[in-house]
Amino acid sequence: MLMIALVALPFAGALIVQLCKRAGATAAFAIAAVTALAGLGVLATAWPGIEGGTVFAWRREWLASIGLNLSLRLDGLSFTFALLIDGIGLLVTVYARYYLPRVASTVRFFTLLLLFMGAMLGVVLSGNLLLMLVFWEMTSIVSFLLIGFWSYRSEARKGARMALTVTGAGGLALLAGVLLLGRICGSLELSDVLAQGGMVQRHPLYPAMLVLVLLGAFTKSAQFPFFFWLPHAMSAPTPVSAYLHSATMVKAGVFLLARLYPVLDGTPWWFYIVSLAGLITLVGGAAMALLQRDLKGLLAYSTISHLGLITLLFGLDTQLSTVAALFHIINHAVFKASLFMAAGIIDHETGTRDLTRLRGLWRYMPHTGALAIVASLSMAGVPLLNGFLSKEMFFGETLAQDLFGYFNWVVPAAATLAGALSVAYSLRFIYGVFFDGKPDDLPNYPPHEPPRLMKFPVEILVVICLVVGLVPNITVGALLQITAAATLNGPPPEYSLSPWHGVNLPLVMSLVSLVAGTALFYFRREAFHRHHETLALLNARDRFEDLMRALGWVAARLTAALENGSLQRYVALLVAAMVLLPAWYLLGAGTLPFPAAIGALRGPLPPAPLDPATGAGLAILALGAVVVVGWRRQRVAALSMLSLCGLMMVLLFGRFSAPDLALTQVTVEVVTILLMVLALYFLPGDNGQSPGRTTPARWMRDGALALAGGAFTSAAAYAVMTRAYDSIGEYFVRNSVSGGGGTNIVNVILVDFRGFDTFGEICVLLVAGLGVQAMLKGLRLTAPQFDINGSPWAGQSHPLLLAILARLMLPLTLLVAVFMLLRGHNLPGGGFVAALVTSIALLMQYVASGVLWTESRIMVNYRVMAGAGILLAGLTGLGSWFFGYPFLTTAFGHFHLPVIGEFELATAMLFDLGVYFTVVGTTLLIVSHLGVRDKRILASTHDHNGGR
Amino acid sequence: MNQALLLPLLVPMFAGALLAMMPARRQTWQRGVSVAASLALLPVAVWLLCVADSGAIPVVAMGNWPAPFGIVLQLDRLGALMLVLTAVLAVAASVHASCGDARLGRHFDALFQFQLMGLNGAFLAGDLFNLFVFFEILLIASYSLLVHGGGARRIGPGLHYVLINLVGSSFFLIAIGILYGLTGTLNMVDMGVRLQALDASSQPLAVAGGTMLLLVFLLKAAAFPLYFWLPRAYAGATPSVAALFAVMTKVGVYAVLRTQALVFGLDTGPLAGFMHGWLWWLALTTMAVGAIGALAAREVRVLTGYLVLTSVGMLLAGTSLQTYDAWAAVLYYLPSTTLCTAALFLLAGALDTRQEPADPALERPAGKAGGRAVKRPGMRMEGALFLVAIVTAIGLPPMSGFIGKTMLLRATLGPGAPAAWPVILGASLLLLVAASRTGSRQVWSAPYVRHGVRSPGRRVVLRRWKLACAMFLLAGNLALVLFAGQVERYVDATAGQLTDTPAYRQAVLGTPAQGD
Amino acid sequence: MLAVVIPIALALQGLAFLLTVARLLRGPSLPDRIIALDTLSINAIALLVLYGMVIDSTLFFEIALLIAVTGFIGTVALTKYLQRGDIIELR
Amino acid sequence: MEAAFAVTIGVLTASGLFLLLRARTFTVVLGLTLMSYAVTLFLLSMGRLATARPPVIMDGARYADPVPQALVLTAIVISFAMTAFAIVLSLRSLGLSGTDHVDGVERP
Amino acid sequence: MLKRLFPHPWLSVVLLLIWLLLVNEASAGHLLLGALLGWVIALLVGRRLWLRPMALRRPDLMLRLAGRVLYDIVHANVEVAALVLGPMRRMQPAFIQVPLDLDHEMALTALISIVSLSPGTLCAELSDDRRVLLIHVLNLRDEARLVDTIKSRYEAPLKEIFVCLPS
Amino acid sequence: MHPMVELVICVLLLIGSGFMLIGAIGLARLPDFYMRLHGPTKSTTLGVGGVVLASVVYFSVRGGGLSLHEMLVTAFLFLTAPISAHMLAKAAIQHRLPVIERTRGRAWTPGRSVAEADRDDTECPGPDHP
Ligand code: NA
Ligand code: NA
Repeated sequence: MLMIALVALPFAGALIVQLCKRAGATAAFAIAAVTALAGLGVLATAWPGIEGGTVFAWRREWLASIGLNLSLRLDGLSFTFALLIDGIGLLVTVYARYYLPRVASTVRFFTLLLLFMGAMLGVVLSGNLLLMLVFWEMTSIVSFLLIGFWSYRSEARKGARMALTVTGAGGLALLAGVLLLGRICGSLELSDVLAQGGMVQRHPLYPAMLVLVLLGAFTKSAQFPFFFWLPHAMSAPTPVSAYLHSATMVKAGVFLLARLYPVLDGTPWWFYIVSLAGLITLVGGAAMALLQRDLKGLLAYSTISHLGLITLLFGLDTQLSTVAALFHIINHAVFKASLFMAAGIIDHETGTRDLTRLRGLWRYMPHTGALAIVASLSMAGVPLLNGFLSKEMFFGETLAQDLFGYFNWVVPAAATLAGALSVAYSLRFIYGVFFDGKPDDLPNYPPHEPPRLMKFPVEILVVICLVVGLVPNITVGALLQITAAATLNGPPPEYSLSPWHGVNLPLVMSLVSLVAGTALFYFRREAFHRHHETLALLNARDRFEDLMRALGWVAARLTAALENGSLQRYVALLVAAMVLLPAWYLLGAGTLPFPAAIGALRGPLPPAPLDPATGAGLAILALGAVVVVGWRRQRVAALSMLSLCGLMMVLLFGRFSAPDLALTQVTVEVVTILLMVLALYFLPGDNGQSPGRTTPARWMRDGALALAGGAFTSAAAYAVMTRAYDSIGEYFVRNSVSGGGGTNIVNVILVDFRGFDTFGEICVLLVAGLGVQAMLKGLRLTAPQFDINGSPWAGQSHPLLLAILARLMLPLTLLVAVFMLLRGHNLPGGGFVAALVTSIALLMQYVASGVLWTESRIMVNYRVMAGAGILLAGLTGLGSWFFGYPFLTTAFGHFHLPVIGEFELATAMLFDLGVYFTVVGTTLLIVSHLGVRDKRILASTHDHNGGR
Repeated sequence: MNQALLLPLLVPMFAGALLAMMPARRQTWQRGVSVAASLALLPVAVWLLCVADSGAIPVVAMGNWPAPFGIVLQLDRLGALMLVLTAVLAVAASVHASCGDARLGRHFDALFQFQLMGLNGAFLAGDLFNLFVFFEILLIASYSLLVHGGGARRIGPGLHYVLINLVGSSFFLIAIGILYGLTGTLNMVDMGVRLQALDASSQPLAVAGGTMLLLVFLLKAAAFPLYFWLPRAYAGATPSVAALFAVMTKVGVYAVLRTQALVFGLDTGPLAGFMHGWLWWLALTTMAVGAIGALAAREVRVLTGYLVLTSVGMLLAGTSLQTYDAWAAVLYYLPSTTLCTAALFLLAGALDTRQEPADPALERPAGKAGGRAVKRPGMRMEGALFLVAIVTAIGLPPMSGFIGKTMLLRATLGPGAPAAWPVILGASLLLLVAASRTGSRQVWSAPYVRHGVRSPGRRVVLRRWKLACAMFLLAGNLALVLFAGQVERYVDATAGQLTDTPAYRQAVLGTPAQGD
Repeated sequence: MLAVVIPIALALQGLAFLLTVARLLRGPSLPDRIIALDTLSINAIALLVLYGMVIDSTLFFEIALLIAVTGFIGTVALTKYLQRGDIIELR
Repeated sequence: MEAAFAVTIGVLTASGLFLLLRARTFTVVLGLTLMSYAVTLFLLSMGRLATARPPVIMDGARYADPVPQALVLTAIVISFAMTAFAIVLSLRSLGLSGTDHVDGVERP
Repeated sequence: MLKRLFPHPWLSVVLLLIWLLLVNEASAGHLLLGALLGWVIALLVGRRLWLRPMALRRPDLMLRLAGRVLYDIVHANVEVAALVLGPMRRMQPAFIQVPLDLDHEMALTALISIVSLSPGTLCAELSDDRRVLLIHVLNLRDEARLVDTIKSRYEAPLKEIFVCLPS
Repeated sequence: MHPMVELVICVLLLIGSGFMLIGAIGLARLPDFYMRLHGPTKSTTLGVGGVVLASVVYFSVRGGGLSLHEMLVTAFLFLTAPISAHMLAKAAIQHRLPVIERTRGRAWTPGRSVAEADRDDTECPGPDHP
């Protein structure tokens, strides 16, 4: 319960802050502070158990399949970290209360701060590696928001993005690593994983897993080569920097090293990767810190350097080095938090963080100055302060390690150099800010001490530096002991915490670094002057932005190269995929040689003989299709050829026993031609001058694709036709009359057996009609003034003969339509054909007499008609529900009336009537709307050479 | 009781027909009917989900004609999941549309309802040709919805979308033809039974037909190299439409799963798993292409389009593995990614408009004078929701996308991992970069203040409703996290059901497994 | 007798059909093509009626009838297009 | 007969595909129509070729498989709707861009 | 009132006849159905979608004209067949103008149809005032005689058969 | 089937098909468009008429009842063929299709005066820009 409270408290706090948004900044502060205090309280209650070596654990199943459980674990290591997170969190909260202006965004700030606190506590308290990763990534996201808190500042946005990118990438690597670790261990529970350290290291996946996990840790902790994001995260409000870069965010990485130490440590992979990364970071960070002009930048690089120190300690091959690392984690958190806060105070009071402008503040703010000086001396590793203790241990361990053989000396030498550098930049901080003349170049002048309570957190931290430095055993001895025990997953080695160990080599190293550092500081201008230009080139943010921009450019080019907006390419790819892959399988997927594969297509059925008439018909159809291709630029001619193809289709349907298809084809053909001719009017002519002529290469490509497609369909059709099958069609033949009440099997299928398809089909029609109407709204088209030969259009719009004949044909055609409708169930015909015949009769009036004439006489809203048709069909289908039958179940009966005789009625006919209405309505909706009523024709002078 | 399977079809169908008949000026009534019909779908879908969760496979024989002769609808866990997902999207999209988008053109509501009908029909169809018909319904409705509102940004990509899909439909019919020509049946389960008994000489033909069918579905799913219609179409669509379209690509994935399970059979038969090899690589490429495209995107809606593409790659990669774990991962990831990308499309409407000022004269760059940009009131909320949605979409913790991605990573852990993991994780990284860039540009740097807004009060109300829609979708994502255990159990059961061919045979054909 | 005459009739009509197709292909003007098309639909009617006799089925009558009722509309549309451009005019 | 029929389907498909790969909307619509013819014949052939056996119940004859015919009917209607939509959409695109290029811009 | 209920009695009768032809049987049921359809369709077409009101007179003349036309068609067919199969240079094509004197558009249509259906002559144009017909003749021997034939043989009876009614 | 009936059917079929062919030959052979326009009328009238009559006789004899419905096909063709021809002629005039030299008379079209038509023949007014 304790741990749940610990993790949940900040989240609950954030929620409450958001809920009490109206209460203002102070309320938000109070909630945040109380939350952190409560967390400390919880930790206090847990202390006795922790001190006794108890490991608190809590676990709930969540997602078994990926091994993600709600599992928490509080041991010495997580206790220490939780203590830092809550403790420094509380101080930062207090500090932020005075640092931030009291505006609405402050509420957001405290919300985010609490969320971050919660995420961080989640990382350290997770007992499940995947759960830890969840919190880990949450810290990345929330830190993104915190760094970019002042989002109107470009550098804040860029810094936030960079931090997110680097730590996010690390998080992804860590995810992979954790999953691999889970695979190796068979569990993602920390307790299970920690129990099988040796096994893990012998697993073949260990190196991959280790590298991935380290990528996570190094990015988060800003280790070389991933350190560059951290300085730019300084564009965050200073309380954020104080929190994220002392005790929390960056410490997550080293926490991970500590947490998985028993599992990962002990192989050369670990020693070399970790120690080298740490070593480079240690020295490099320190050197860079010395070169900074920005106060926070200096602190940032010093943070990088100290994290390198910690990492190096983890990587060294002695157990004691790990203890030193843990000790330095605590110490660094304390002095670095106080330094950031001090820097924030300076910034807050003077309006600048530029070290070239700041000077001589001691006179104006001595209290702050004293605090900052103590903290920086601790950072420099000056004796009697806490930083000295862990640095002394560090020097000791660099001497104790035995990793690099002949080059073992490099490690202590580098450590000394780093120590000297840290002395130098600490001095630069102290001297440059508080002394070095008068502050004559400050935005806010004169500076003065901040509010009393703003310094309070700094005071506490500085006191801790002092007390720990003086009496380490009493203050942190127990804490370090249990932390080390938990980290090493066993009893820690012997060590002594004391400011004084007598004169030994580490002390000498300390003294050397102090002297050398002071000298370095003294000669800093000469030493570093010339590197300022180089430094500008090394501006990581700009380089990173360049990289990102280049990445974006490459991506944009790649995307544009892929998606060039050309439909022809897309269709070519589509056809290629649709034809080539199936063809590959059709030809046996490479199992058969080519001729054999072709031969295998032919099935056992004997082919039917080809009679000349059918052969000629097929040939004309094929020829027609080819000619359409050839004539595609002479549009009317192509259309006439297309009509020929349609006619041949009708004849072939007749020949191949499909009278219903022939009827449908006849009528659909007419309406389609009408539509195409309507469109033709507006299309600009292709008079041989328009660009976009097919290049030979394109011709070859398209020709090859088309031929491949043709060959595929040919082959597939032939292969199927020469094979026997056993069709459900037999059932329909048997049941058409008895079950469906009709002799036209196709129609019975359409309205009964598979009436549901027809139902869907009329929905498609209606939707198409609605879509067309919607699209035509407000459409403006330019109409040509000349015909395809360049002459003015004929003067007579509605030839008399045509108009009379159209009217004459109307009743006759309607009668034919009724005939088709009524006979459909038993003979070829049906609602669709009837509807198209009706539509054609009415469309004839549009063509012959114009829109106004026709619509003033046919007062039917086609849209309503189409909708009503669907409703009728639907209600007919629904009708069977009332009799307890499934949807669309039909009923039919034979009735006898005097005079009329016997006749048949079927509900399917009602359904067909619905089809009829929908089709009539839709067809007229579409075609009549293409008439001029809804389109605006703009006169134009472009000529119109569409035909021959 | 089984007849209730028809409700997800009949409700939108009748609503759509009524809406089609309503006069254009009855705007309020139209909005009302549309929203009510969409709302009605949700309880129906949830109820059907509960029914399906019992493990039963209710079947309705249309017109009382038994399978395989008549058309049957069948409800399984997969279908029910998709129904619920669609219903959730429908509610959000229709409410969002009624806050403005619907007025941009004619017949929005009717088209919307028919789109739902097509989607729901596809999820229930047990007959291959009937599946085609429902595909056509949803396509024709989507064509119109896509160009709803007009303008060059919609018409051009709309034309491409339409023509590409028309070509696709032709191949769909050819594929159905081949399979019918070989088996003589159209019912998917029956087809599966008959395909198993197919003689060896006909098998290449069956595989060719099956491949073509899968490619058609991959076209709908927008897999590489068939994805080209997607980015511009989605980027151009009105937000409400794009949100509903978030499920369109998933229909393709659904159809792949459906046919794999019913027709080509996972358990036995020579056709099992024939697609594995190439689909796997196509899926990975899709993912990479999507991530690269996202990196190139400069607007939220474009970015989201590529997020959809990347998620398609993830889903197809899992699908192609044809293992129980992978399918469970796919089924978990599918609703997650659909909901968050839909939410992103809804939010994009608000976030992207600020970059394209309606009238330059009305816009003045702010922030120069005061040093701080004056933000449009309350964009903070859009920004927060955007963050949640994008975090989900990229697959960062703690949202559902992370769980889905992790499930998939776990499922691909094996011989495929060296290829899949770098792609999945690399794509996530690129998406992260892309999202942080586009997001910070669109959400954070708010250089414009809009003046001269008419009736700000009404605008505020509409904005709240729109935000509520996005929140509703993201609440779905949240539910996927909070009830991850239950959802996981459901998707496990779904994957199990999909691999249990005899159960389908029993339910649909009423016979215990024949032919083996 | 019929068995002999029917193939002859089929051949005659087939030849007619082919000649008309030739005109459609040859043009030279668009009206020439359209007239060929119009004639082809009439030929098709005759062929269908003949085919109905060949296979002794009355099911082809309706096809022929529908071609007769609707076939000319294609001709009208195309010719009107050649004259006026817009085949469905406002007034 | 089967071979000739299959070849015809192939020629229709090839012609249709070639036209679908062209740049002008009208040409593409022509291609769609040819393609739909090809698909129609393909589907019809999936019921095997049957001459003089229309599926209308008479006395005791054998009948052609009615299923592909029913499918084709549905397919024809749907393809009609789709073609109409495509034509109007291409007009819409023309009205907006002033060109009948499928990409809405003239490409060199 | 009767006029409103039965707007086009002739049309209804024709429709009934066509219906019987369509269904190809003359049962009582179809007689009734045909009559019903004839009536309903005539009613639907109404006055506005149909031609100007007219009356059909002289059924005898109508039959005689029909017979004459059929005869002429057969005759002209044979004549033209010879022309088509013979040498082309013999033909004397011509455009001729025929002055017209017909009131009702139905009569006009009938005349144009007759002219066009008989091989050898073809109606190419009609003047706006409907008073001049442009006819293309495949092989013109005597223009005056042809014009006279058309006017006397077809136009005159048509004028008698179709009679305009006041609307 | 009675041989006489069969003979009638055969004759009708041959007449019909023969005229179809002659119509087609006319369409193929005749030298200008307006002349070719006369071809189809033969197919429409005697051609289809003959075949349809054959069918009427055939099915009336076979089906055991008068089968006249085929006549409707001819009836509808008679209604629609003139309009096709008329519209085609109008289109041809609009397109100024050439006639053979010996053609007497001149085609005109309403809406454009004869004088205008005369001028059309001498000079061809093209579009405003090439
Ligand atoms: Na160590
Ligand atoms: Na200074």
